[in-house]
Amino acid sequence: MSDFPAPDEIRTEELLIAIIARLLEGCRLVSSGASSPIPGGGCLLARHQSGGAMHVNVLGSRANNLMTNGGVELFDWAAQGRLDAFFLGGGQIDGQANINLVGIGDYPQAKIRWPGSFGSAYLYYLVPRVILFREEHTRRVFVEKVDFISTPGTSDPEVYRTGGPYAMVSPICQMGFDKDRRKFHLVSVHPGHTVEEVLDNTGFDIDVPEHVPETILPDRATLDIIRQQISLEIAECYPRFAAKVFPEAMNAA
Amino acid sequence: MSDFPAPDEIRTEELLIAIIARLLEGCRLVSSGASSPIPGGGCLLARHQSGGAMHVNVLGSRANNLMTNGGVELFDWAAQGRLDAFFLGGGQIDGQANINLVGIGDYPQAKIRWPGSFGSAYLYYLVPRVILFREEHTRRVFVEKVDFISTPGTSDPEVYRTGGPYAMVSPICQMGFDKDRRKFHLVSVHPGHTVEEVLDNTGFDIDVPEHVPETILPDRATLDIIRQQISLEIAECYPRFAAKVFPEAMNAA
Amino acid sequence: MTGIVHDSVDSLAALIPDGAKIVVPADYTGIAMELTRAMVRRGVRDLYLVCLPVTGLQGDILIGAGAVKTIETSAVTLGEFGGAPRFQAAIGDGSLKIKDATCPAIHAGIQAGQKGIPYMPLRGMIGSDVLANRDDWKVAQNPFSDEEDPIVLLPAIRPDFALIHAKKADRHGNVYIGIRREVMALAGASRQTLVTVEEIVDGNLLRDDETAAGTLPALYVGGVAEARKGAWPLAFWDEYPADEAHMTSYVAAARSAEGFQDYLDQFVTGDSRAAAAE
Amino acid sequence: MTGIVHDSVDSLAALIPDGAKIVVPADYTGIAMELTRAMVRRGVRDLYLVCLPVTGLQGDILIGAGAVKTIETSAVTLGEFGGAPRFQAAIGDGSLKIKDATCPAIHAGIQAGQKGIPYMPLRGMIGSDVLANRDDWKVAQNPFSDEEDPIVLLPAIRPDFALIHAKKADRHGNVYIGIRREVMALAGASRQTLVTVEEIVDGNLLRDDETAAGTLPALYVGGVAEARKGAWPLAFWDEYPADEAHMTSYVAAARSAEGFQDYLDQFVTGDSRAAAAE
Repeated sequence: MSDFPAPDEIRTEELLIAIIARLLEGCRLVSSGASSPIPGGGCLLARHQSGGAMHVNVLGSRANNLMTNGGVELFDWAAQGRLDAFFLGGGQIDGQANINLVGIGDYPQAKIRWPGSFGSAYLYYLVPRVILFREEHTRRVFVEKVDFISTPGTSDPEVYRTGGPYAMVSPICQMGFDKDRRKFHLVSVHPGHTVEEVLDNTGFDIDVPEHVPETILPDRATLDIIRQQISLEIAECYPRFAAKVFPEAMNAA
Repeated sequence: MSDFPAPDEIRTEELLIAIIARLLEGCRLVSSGASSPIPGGGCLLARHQSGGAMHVNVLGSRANNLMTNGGVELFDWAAQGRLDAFFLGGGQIDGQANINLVGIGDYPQAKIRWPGSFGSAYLYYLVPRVILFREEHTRRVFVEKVDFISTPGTSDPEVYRTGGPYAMVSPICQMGFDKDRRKFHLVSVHPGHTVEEVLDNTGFDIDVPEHVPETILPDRATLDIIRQQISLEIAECYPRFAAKVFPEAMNAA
Repeated sequence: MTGIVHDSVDSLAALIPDGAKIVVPADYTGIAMELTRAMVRRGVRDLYLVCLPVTGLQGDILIGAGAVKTIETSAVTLGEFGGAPRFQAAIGDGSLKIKDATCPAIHAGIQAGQKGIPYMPLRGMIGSDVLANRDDWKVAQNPFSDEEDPIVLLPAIRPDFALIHAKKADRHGNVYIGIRREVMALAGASRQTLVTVEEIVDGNLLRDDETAAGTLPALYVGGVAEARKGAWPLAFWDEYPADEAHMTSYVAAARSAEGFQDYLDQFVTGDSRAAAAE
Repeated sequence: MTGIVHDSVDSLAALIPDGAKIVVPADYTGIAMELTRAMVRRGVRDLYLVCLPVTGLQGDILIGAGAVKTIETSAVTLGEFGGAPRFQAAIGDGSLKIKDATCPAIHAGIQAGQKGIPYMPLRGMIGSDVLANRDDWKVAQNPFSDEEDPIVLLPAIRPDFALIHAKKADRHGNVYIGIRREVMALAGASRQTLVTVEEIVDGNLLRDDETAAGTLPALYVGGVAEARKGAWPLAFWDEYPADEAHMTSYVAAARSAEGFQDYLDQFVTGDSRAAAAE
């Protein structure tokens, strides 16, 4: 029997890392993107749990870099069908899983301009498990309809598309996406949060099953791995994040 | 005044190297192909004469390799418009400068099968100065019409073509090619050879001017450079060739 | 030997005429920041700026200085230091024409330039507003499919100049780029590559087995100049980290046009730069 | 740790089923000759053999042994040792289907495979009999030109296996390829890459700065086996030269089907190989 910690013993970042690792189970090659300590941590934990069978690329890492053919190689992996999972966020994400990384207001003279679409308008089509990840779960982010479609959540049948939204993970819940119905559904709510809170903070309609389970916490062994080992691996790329979330491990190292 | 050696002091290979170097004058980037000691020597001499301004790639050389992006880079140079000159031979070359590197008889079950077209069906279109070079000047090589067009000497106006035949060099003469008339013309005959010999050994019709000059020999200073310096550079890739043509230099080295 | 090594970064910047199409890489590749400042000093205008595939401080400074007419990029961001203030301002007031792209599309356009082909097909993008706003991109049927199979066609990008910062170059103009393979594509696609380096070294990088594989041959290079800490205040490879204090102060200053002008006066046209970089 | 390192080259050869589409590089890249002999020993049949962009002894032995149904190549030649005798014989008697190509067309097809795009346009070829005999290639108008501008479209090549010989690999399956950058394209285009190496080494090639840039990551690799002098009798990088005496005797033997069979009996299925390679 696994030994589970109490919910208040677990930091949100640790929980999110554990959820993401679970979503990556069975993948052969995964990569995190730029400025993504939690997805990166999820990848590293998933590799650990795979016994080293999983290939993990952490963008920006020296120790966990698998790209030796320049910045284009990640995209080539995706089109080759080699990249099983990737992560996308978005200034806005809407109920059809469309993502907006460009801005609010009329294009191009946006009222608020964000950096831009990065690789989203490509990877979302070609990576089977795209995990949508945001650390902010509000109606500002999860909108009815995005102002600009950096990349669409679904495509018409004639469009070549082997990838798409696989799950959505936020600090309060985990969702799934049904591409035929073009709609999200609630999978689980994290301990300490409620279905009502999810609905209050989500600007689009989602399917809610009669019984919504609580998100399964990582067991104590997993938590120890995250704190003692994954923390150090994350720190290589994300020292500020690691210092904030894993002060004990960082002080010990 | 330059000091010129007597014709019988010059080996044919040395003459051909000097002729080729002359044809490369003004180029910024040139490359020789596989198994091409004389074109390679011509490139190296041309670089020397350019005072080092010319970039020279000798295929198969370590000391004179400019390719750091794999075997495709030579072809990319050509399409980028960077490669000013290259060399092509052929089992058959015809009067319209078509080249056959594939075989004699019906395709694909040729009576005689040669290796294949290599990069000819591409470089001939994209390299402004393609120098046709054969060490055998016979009616077997220079035919009325090739059995298989590995690459055509000319193209219709709608075909993208920035390159093509610039000169033909053999052990007995040098020719030019008029792409509008689609026909070779005799430029000069090497010392010891005659116009009649050229015509007897060429299986297609060529334009012969009233006065055909004798090929200008390299002067003594150039010959010394070929023998004392270019010989050693050639020897890196082509030791057998260098030992045969430059025994003095090889023994001294 | 061929005049490829310039005495100063300003002399390198003088090669770039107004209206040039230039391409710059992402920060991890090595950014020619001192060359960028020299371009602002010389007052270059009307640039068409292509980013492979994104830009940061380099693009923001060029935009803020009024040097850029059009930008083609997948993102402009200062990363952990936040949004790019002059970029955001120029988008807001409509003074900058933007061609939003997605990273692999810019890679494909540059690779098409490198291969000397007029265009390259690429998956993805269909149904996005990125594609909807690019009238220079096309969608066509895949001619190798019997079924309906639309695919995006991206025209080749062939810049006049690629600008990079690298670790070292020799006097022949060969440049050590190490593992940064995207430089080969940038250089192949561009008419010429202008390079600043931490150090000009003796010898020939192409003839040394240890450096040859990671070397951009001089045949692509239009000019090289030494610029120690030439990527400052950005990080450069494993050589030096970003100047975090400077980046933070930049973000604060660049929030307003006036603050940005003060920044230029101090660190670009003024003489505080050398001291700050130490 | 993942069973990627095989105990024998024959175990690696057993991964390749009859009818597989395989791609092999040109001699300068590093030829897996011992793996080729193991494939002949196992009696592989009906291969579709793609050569990037040409082949030599490797192709000639596979063809002579009856392992190849179709070859796609820009040339088959033994270089300074002359024509490839079994290739020439198989062309002459019609037992080998050939798809003649030109070097950059195979590079482009493989690069299209690497980029996961269905095809790539390429200049040249129009008006050649190479193109005229390729019904799998197309010619289409350049959609970015207002004038008549036909261009060749080459379908992506996506082999089941790429076969290479390299200097070393680590136990994770990372392979050191040094300056042989075309291996990245081969590996990217192929479902998996099978590799023989002079030496299996400890450590992780990707984590060592000196080797990382020249390393093919294990994610592309389907299996590795140690094969000292694995390219014999061909030259391998700067490691060893071609065995000229052996090559000369091969050419003499392979002139006839019987002579070739004797050669196989002696050097491929027999046990003279190990001794000869020393």
